Amino acid sequence: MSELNQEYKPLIVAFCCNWCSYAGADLAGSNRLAYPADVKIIRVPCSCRVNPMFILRAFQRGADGVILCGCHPGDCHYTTGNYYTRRRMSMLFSMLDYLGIERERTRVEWVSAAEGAKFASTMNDFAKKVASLGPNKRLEDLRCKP
Amino acid sequence: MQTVNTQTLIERASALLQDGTVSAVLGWKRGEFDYDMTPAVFTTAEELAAGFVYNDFCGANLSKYLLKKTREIQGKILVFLKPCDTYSFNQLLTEHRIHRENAYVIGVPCSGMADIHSIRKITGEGIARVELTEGGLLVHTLYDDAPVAVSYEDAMADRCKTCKSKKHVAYDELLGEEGDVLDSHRFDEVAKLEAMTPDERFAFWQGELSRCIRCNACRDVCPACTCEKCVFDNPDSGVENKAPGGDFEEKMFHIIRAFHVAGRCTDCGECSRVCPQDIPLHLLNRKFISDINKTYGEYQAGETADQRPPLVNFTQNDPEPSDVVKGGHDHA
Amino acid sequence: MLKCNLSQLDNLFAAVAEAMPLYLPTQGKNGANYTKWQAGAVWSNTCNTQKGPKDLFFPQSEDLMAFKTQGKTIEIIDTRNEAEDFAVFGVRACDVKSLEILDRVFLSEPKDSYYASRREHGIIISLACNRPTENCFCGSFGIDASSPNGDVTCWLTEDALYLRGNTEKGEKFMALAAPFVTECDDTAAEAQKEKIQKIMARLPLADLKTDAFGGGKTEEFFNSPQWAKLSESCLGCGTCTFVCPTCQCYDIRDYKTNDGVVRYRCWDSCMYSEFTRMAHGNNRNSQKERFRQRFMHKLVYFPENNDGVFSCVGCGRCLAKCPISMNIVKVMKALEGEQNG
Amino acid sequence: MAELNETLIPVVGVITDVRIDTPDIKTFRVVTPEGKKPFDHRPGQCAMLSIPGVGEAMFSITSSPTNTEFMEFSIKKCGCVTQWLHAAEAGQMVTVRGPYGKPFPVDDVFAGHDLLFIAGGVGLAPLRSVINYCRHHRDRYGKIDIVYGSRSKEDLLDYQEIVNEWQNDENVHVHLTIDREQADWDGHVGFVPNYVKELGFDTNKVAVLCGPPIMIKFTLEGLCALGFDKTQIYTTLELRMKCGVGKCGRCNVGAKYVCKDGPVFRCDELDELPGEY
Repeated sequence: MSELNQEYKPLIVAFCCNWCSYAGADLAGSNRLAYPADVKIIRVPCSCRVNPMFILRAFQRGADGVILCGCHPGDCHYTTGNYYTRRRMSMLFSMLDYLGIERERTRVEWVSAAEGAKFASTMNDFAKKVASLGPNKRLEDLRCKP
Repeated sequence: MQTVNTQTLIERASALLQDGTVSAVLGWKRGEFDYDMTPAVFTTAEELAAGFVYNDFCGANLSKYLLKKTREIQGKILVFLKPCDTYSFNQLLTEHRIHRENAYVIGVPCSGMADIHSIRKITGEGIARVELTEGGLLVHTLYDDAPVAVSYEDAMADRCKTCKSKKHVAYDELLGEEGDVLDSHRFDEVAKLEAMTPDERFAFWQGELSRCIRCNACRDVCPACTCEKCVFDNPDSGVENKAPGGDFEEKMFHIIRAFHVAGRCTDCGECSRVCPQDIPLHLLNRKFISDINKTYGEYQAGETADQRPPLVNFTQNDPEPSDVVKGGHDHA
Repeated sequence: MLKCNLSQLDNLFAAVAEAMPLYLPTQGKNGANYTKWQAGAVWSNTCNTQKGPKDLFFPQSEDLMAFKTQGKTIEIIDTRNEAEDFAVFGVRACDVKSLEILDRVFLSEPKDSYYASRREHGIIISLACNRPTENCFCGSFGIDASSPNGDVTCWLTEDALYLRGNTEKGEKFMALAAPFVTECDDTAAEAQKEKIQKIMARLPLADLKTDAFGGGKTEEFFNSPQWAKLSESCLGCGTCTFVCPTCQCYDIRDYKTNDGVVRYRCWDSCMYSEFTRMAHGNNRNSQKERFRQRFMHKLVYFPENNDGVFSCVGCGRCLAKCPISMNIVKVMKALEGEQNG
Repeated sequence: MAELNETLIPVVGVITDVRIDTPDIKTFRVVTPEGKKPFDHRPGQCAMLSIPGVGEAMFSITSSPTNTEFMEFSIKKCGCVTQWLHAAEAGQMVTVRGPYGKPFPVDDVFAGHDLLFIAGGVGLAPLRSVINYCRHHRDRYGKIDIVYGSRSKEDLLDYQEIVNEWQNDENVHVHLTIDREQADWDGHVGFVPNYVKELGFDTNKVAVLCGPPIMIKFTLEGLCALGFDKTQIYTTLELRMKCGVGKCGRCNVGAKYVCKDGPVFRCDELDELPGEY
């Protein structure tokens, strides 16, 4: 099983806020810090733009893990956006857990524009955790499977 | 058994119609049987006398009808609200969804409403007549010669067994005695689910939600679901859907619906009452309520009409999602 | 007439299920529903199932075809499969009749091949109702609950199930049942029939009349002031239409999968606000109009187009399920009362 | 199963030509990938066009049945399917199924009669098919009058065809009108219903009406004032449709389904139906 898991490359969707985390991802790239190629970044104006439906939709369309990155609390470009994100995602992730969906499949991480290394290590760590869970079976839409 | 009866309410409503305080009355209309009342509007004392009824089967929460009624009515509409309904009423006021000046609220005490489904579980199908007596209900079936006695406790709707409050939080006039907020143990069922393993929880919800037929009754009855156009009806939302196309769609619908009312749901229990497939939808809403209470402090939606719901609020020291979703069990 | 002792019934089910999928009512969390028989399943004789057998012939959601698109080109893929033989046991008289009503819609030209295929391969084993509920009023629509149609008709007594094959398809089932049944005369079944008829006569809704309704009555009822009152508290949900065994309205929608498009159809409800909405308007804008459509269709429009047959079988599901207890019986009585009074 | 015919399964069509008719109406020419006409139809019948993933919608076939080469649809930009179509270029495939509905009674009721066609805006689209059919079988009909109006000159559908072909036909009289004065317009100005009254037709003919509901309402009144009987007047209806064959249950007006019993109705038949259209 562990061998299989090493082979298995999970599909990760990362919602990154335009002002901090996306720039952080950029920095990780320009510093040649490696993170898995199966992390698909979706740029959003602010982490609080991420509607819970986006997260479910990502799982429906084949994501095995969804991570949401934004500015550190207090640093939001729009002053308070990420405070709302924090509450919303706390509640949503708790609900997903309640429905029996593995909680390691979802994560919120605050990554600033200067934290290229944190971005890379976060993605590496998240991808590893999700890989150990195997493919997402509990929030999949069979119609989207090949 | 309810402490106020049909006659008391008709008399009061007729008087208010007569003196011009109100121009219409929102209540319940007698049905074919003893238990199938339909919410209805009455405009004259004759109409009230002919069809108005109030008894243990008048469980429907009338507050949502005020959305439309208080906007279209000339004058005031009288509405009878049970304690739990007044929370919905307040919440609707908070969100500026009803015109307060066009509503005249009479709070009616409630000792718990009976539910025909609870009774059927005891007596079986074929209920010819239900007699309300001092000691309980006497259910006459089509098949047994002797009526079956059912206690009020057993006949009660599930939501009433964990009633959170007998206190009216909004009214213009109150009939009977004011009650208290109760220590209801309504989160026990949530805690029971939380104590399960993720696999068990998944199996439980998969079993429940897979019965969903997407009739939208839960949404349409919900006093917190007041959007002019629901995302699930909006072709531009990308999630518009009519039928459960697969397991995913049902989960998506119910998670998102519960999320949209999180912090605004007063836990009136209408969603579970109307579900034709008997899905315990209130357990989703209660999970949010319980999480909000634990994470951001006790909050009861609708307690007053000027609260800021917790999900459109924040503090700088809120816990991180990773700290909130903790405990439970590790996945194998 | 054949007789199967109740002790043999599970063996009979097992033998049939061996040969083809067998669906029958079993008790679930929310009451009885049709499920596929598996070893250990317990058949439920409760009257009636929460939903009818409609789903087995006209599922709530089914794929019609698929498309592959690339640039400007489109390829249509016919994904239809011929249905396999299957049997449905325990179908009540009302539900058998409801299928005949669906036939009038789906089997009229041009035939709906999806429905037709399932209908052709489905064997209906009907069962007389020993314990109808207070919500039942099939008699009002001329349905005899003591003697349902179907490919095979069954009667249940204290100790045995009596079977009568009606059609060639039914004989297929009878052949599978053969090892578990014995020949008998119809005394027991006739006695059971009589018993049921007596019960039917004293049901609370037994005197509900349909005479006032039927084709050609549009003018009489369409502008009735009753509609506003009746529909006043309607939530506009789809419960009544989805539990109704004769409601057949559907929507056709496209679903974009990750590598193509699936065109599927799903049940739709005339109670929904966008049912008739077009880009430039909606001809049924209020819930009153939508509510009226549903009942006018069942009581006037459908009979007008179908030799006087109503699109209601009196199964009572909408009575049991409507969140606000508004239903066809109340509608009929109100409209009829208005006419008489 | 595959051999079983299924009306819901369409055939592929290719848009070979897109003609810009007015600022919001384009006419699409559709053939099969083999270059043939997708199927035969009668004047007034409709077809379901769809773009997989976008949706399916019912359109009247605007080319005449006598055209055996291709099919044309004049489509106004309105909802999501039409918007998508308006963005399409030649070579784009669509799917098409039909024909659906009851056609105009061109071979019996119309035969031997003078005809009066009255259209407003995109309402000319369904009439174009029948007008061209009658023009093709010119000897079967008497005098043909066509009253057509739109908001402006630019909004007149098939303007080139009207001016270059219809007006040159013998015994075909075209009366054009636009709602408001316009610099390069020396024709009639005014609304269709008034123009019809001004023109004052004799009643010994069959009239066919199509256009926005408000235009139909007033034109109908005008025709009746001129002495027309409703049994002489035909029109077409449009409601939301999904199946096209009277099964999906949404396009009914009373007991009639627009997709199956319509879209062509005689005006006295419409009076029998509840006013839910």
